[in-house]
Amino acid sequence: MSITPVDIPVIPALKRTAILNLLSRSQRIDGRSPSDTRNIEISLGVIPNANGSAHVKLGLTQVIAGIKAEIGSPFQDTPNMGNLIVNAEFVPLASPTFEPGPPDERAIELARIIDRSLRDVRAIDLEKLVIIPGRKVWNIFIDIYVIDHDGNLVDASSIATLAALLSAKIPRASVNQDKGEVILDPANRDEIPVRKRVLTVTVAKIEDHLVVDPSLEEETVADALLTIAFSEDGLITGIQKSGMGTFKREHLKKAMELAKNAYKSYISQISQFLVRS
Amino acid sequence: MSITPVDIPVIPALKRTAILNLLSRSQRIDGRSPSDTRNIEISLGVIPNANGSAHVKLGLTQVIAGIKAEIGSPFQDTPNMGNLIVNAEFVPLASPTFEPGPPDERAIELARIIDRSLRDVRAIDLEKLVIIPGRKVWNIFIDIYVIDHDGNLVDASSIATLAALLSAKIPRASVNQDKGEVILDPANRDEIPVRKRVLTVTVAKIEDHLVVDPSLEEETVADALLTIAFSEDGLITGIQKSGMGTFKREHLKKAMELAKNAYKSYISQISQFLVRS
Amino acid sequence: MSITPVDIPVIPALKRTAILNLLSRSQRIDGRSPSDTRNIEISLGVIPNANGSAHVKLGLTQVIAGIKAEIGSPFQDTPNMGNLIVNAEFVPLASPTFEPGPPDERAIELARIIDRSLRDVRAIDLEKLVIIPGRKVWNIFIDIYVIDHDGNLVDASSIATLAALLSAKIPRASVNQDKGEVILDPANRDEIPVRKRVLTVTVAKIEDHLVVDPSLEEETVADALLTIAFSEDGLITGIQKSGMGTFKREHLKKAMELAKNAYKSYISQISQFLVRS
Amino acid sequence: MSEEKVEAKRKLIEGGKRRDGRGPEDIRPLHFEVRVLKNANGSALVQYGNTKVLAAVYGPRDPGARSMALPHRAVLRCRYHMAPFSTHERKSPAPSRREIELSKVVREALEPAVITESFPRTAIDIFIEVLNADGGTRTAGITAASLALADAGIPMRDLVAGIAVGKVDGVLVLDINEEEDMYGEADMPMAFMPSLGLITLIQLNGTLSEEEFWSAIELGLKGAEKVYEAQKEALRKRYASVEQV
Amino acid sequence: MSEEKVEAKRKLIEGGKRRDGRGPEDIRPLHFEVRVLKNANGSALVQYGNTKVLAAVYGPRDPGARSMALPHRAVLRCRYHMAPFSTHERKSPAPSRREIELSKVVREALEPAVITESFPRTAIDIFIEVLNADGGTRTAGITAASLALADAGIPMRDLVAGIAVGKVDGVLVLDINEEEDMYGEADMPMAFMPSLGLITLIQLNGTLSEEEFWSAIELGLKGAEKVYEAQKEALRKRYASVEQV
Amino acid sequence: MSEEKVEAKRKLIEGGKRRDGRGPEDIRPLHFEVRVLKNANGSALVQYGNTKVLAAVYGPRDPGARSMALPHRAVLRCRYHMAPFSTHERKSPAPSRREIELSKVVREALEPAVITESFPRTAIDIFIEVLNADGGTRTAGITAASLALADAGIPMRDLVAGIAVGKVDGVLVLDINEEEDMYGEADMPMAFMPSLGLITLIQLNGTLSEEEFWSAIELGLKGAEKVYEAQKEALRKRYASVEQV
Repeated sequence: MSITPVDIPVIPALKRTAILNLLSRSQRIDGRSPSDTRNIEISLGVIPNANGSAHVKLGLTQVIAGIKAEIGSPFQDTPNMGNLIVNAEFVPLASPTFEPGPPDERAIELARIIDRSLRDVRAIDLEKLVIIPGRKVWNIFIDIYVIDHDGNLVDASSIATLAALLSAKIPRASVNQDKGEVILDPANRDEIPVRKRVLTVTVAKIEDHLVVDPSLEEETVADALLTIAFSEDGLITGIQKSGMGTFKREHLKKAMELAKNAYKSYISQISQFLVRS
Repeated sequence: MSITPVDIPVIPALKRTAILNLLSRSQRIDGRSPSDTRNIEISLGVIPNANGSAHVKLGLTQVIAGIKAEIGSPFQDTPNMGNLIVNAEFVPLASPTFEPGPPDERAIELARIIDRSLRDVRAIDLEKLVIIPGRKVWNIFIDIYVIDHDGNLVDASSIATLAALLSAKIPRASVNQDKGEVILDPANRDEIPVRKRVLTVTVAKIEDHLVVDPSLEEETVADALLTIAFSEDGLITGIQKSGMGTFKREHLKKAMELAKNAYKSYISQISQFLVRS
Repeated sequence: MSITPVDIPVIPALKRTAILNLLSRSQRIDGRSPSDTRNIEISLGVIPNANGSAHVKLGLTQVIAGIKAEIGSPFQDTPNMGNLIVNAEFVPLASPTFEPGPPDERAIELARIIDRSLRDVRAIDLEKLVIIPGRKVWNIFIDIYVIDHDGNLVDASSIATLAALLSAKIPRASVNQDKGEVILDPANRDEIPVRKRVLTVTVAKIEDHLVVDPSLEEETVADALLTIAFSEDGLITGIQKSGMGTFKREHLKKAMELAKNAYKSYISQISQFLVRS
Repeated sequence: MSEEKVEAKRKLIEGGKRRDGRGPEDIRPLHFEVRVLKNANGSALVQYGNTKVLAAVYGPRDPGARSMALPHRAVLRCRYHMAPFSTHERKSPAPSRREIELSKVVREALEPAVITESFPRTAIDIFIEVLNADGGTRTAGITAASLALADAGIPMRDLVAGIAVGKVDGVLVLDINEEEDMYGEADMPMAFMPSLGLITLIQLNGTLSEEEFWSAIELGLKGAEKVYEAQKEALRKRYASVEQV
Repeated sequence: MSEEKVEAKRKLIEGGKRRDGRGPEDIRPLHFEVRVLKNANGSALVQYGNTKVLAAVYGPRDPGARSMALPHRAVLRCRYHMAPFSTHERKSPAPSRREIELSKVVREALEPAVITESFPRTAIDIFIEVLNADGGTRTAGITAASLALADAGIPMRDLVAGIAVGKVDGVLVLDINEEEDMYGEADMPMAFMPSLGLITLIQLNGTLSEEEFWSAIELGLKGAEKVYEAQKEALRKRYASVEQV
Repeated sequence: MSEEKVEAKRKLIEGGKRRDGRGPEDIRPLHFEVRVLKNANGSALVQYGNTKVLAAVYGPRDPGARSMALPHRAVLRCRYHMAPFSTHERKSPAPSRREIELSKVVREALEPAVITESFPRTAIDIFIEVLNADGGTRTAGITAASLALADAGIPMRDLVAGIAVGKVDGVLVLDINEEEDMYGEADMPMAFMPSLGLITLIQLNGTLSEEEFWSAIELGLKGAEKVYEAQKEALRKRYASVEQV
């Protein structure tokens, strides 16, 4: 059962009015213009036990993505492909609205948005993750851990995922032909075969105003959000509308323009993490 | 924990009195006599993705049974038998007293009554469902989906199960002797080996009155229900008393007579679905 | 989430005062001295379907331990060891504070205390439980069933576990060299390879008083409990502090002395069950 | 531990005797004991041969959640549960579908006996723990629960006596054990309020002709009378021992 | 039952026709029926070809738990659920992550249409059961739920019409079925309140250029109009039949 | 990822040095930082070498369910949880039995320090997330939680300082890491309120003689003093930085 949220922190009517007044002058409550994204800070390798990891701050939102590579079996119908498993946890230390327990619909939706943004465009070349065809493949787990929620968790997670993937190293696997066993060589570590750099951009609609990279305050008064995933070659690789409101076609047009620009802003801010060492 | 039901819709005292007054004259509130079953409508093949399916209306009660055949492994102690798995879902669209979530005790009881009515009398010849002894067998899943609850879900489910089983087709399975792999031939479809046609009949006891095929109103005022399963050769293949009341021996005698007649009434109403094409 | 208990039966202030007054004179409310353990009664073999079983009464606390031996696979990283699995159920018939449902934190803590007391000291020689190295081993399940809670469940469980283990018999397993199958010989039954007899002793701290083998009344007013596991060669094989209070070093010293004596008292009371037939 | 199955299909009745030496209409040794636990308001330990069941009753008590109460009567809350060590293969402690169904049919077998109208807005909790399973555990559970209810001082219309009739090698037998259940043709658990002549539980797993069914009912009634006597005896014993104090 | 996959990668469009004979902009036969259940306050059965979805609405009703109510509006509670037999491989009845996500996006696609302000402190329950899945089940579910809401007499700003656009063999097609979804390049489910010109759902799984995206939106709008007409017709039919009574 | 185990049983102490270069009584580099999160009322990030734990405190706040409140004090609600990527083999996100036990012992190690009587009928929520596990995660968690409580302004009798003592190759060592835990003879986690001389946590996994036990206690106390100094320093730093504003 998905239920209309009843525990949303109440935004005082005054605050709502303030946000809307500012927006009518193309200003935002934190001083940004509608097309401005927040500042991004990235720390790589924060989780020594992970194959790759990134701690991302997008404004005051904080997300950690950890990559684990484990040897497993392929699915019967894809014997020549490794597996990608994306999971997100909204742990209760990140927000008073998060509860302990199994992932709620928001965490599941986020994980599935990230998963879809990568999967169909084949952002990761799963065919290169086969060790013994039909028998042994790499399972790549992407675990997204939200630790402080100040809005736009999807983009923060998308940035953390990409940075963690690009910095990850997995031990080289070979096969002992006699015994058919997998041998791991921790001295030689390979990269994860990332074919395309994909990032999401989220735009919030507040009445007839559109803003990118919404803060929590903005999300709370927004009618709806639109997340668009772009790959580096300009294709759209995923879309998700969320929230209880609607979009007109003219909103979509404006949102698309804002998103394309914000994509460039994200990319330029994180460019030093997009080149591999 | 099984708990005395607390959410039963309250039957107004007047309605209860009306039901009892009528019964004292051998009449029922919907115009039937105590021995009358309701009208049965069956639609076969309503679920194209199932191997067999039947949508049954018993009065205003509606049930869908879907049969899926999947290849699986036999249990270790029955290497030469396929498996029969009966599951029932009381989805919340069927009644205000059904909740989303895992099957509650009523759904589990229903599935187990249907299962037992078929299993010990070997209504389905599970030995004929072996593909490779000890290794590959057919798993026959019977999924019972209650979509509108107007009383006597057990008989409606039993009718739907029998109709779905008799109309089901499974692809012919053979074994590639070289590779030991199972090959399915979708062009040649086999029937499910039904050895005996089994149906349940449910009788409700309302004070000292007994009525067959109770409606929801009758169930709500009934002391107890008695379900008896019969196979076509006249054997009793299962019994279940349910409800919070009791039976005297004379009630059982009368219930047995009513049930035997109702069995014939069910069979005659659905006879065109009992012959295989 | 572990939550400060809110459903503890309220001990009347008078009772608390009475317990403390008596303790100030080194007396306990049930007539024992601080160093007295309660009477122990043991019945062996109470569960015919188990490989070993013991019903233990420690005062009015009652616990049943049942041992089941089943053939399973070893863990990949311990191919030459059987497995020990300890589970505890606090079933609701034992106390008004126990709820139906999956084991709560108290039951899990108890099972893990018993498990740890046995595991690292290798009280059971798991290497002797291998049938086919890397493929077939004995899984030893210790199931602890608390049926009446009058305090000190850990020691009652520890005693029941040891008595059940020492009295257990498992069928002799051999391997059919042709087929590689395991053959069980129910006529020849082996003992479980217990290397060391381990028992826990629990001491309660009530303000500055320390008492062994606390009753439920004493536990309810206690600040904290300290459980110490000893093996027969005098080693400490496990410790657990529980409860919301603290210990000073001098409390620990006194608790250790009390525990060592109580260990001897337990052992002497159950000595006839420590020799194998 | 499936070695037990090796000897399957051996005859279950030879020379008029069942494999454990009983005649078809013999009940296994009954051992009933009341007030075996300190904390519960009522409790009983019940054995039919190697079938061993413990029952405890708490209540009438506050049902906790308001939504679980009824204004005109107590609600019964009943759990039939098997200890992991009670079965040949270790049973997972999570409730199985079978235990969920049996909790319901056991509750419905006890409901008519309890005078719930005496305690509106309360709950009476009935916990049944199968300690060792050798056939007839649900009926032993009903017998035990009914003793525990009486021990808790809860007013009842009658005790409920449980007994299973089976059909093995074509013969109707009383109080079937697990082997007879597994390799027999039918298992028909029943429960009665004997002095009122009322049936509170009847199930059939397996196949009977109608004639056999009626004979099985009569055989069950006969068995239930014996169980009933043993129940009353256990309560008398308990009552006497309290008197002596 | 994976034999269906044997023929994968066969061309999905040949000679301008899709494998089921449709042109790129053809919708499958629509069959909508309202008030198909007795108990629910509103219900509808919706078919797009072999995709078959049942929806029922209960409410506005007491939300049960106080903590689930809002002082100024009704809450919607929505479950998208697939029957175990609805898919090629039997689906476990436990809710999958996909069903949990879709319950949310479907609810959010219906929220803007329902005039929830009319029923403060109540809940409106929307149950969607996928009976047979052949692509487009979430959009068919939205269409069905919106009919069931109307049937329940709940005031709405507009009906919500759901439709999926896909890209297969490089061509944008309307109302994709499962085969096209599985082997195609993109699936873009959408929902509209057609007379208000509002989009209430849009998702994209797969890859589109921006140009294709805008064309897909237009194609979806065109399809939604047809769905909308069929919805109104189904309600008219129901209304007429009531009139006749 | 079990390649780490290949070198098992190699000596853990050689020439008086542990494999990471420490002497037996050396603590790993400590890095404590307070107020690292915006939303929580208090928070701290704590590192003992590669063991990295984040703690946050919410409250005192409304406990939500009435049944979770106490009339004379606040209740503590504590969760010790490991991130899936924190361990060598990915940890399933569902709480393990170990995490359930540790949530309890961690809560019981913090209870005596919090002056809960100041906030009757409220709840104080303590969330501990293990981000990277290299031994001593529960004791690091206690250290972090106690800093987060202080950061949230909750009155405390003392800070709680956690530290683990181990026995490896027959030698007692302070602050054991995961390798030493796995291949050593004993792990004894402890927590202290140092200025009050009170022990709030003590567990032993493994085997010690009584003499070793007393030495381990003293060694633990010594380590806890160092942790305590670092805690006070982290709070001073935070306090100073606030002052500067």
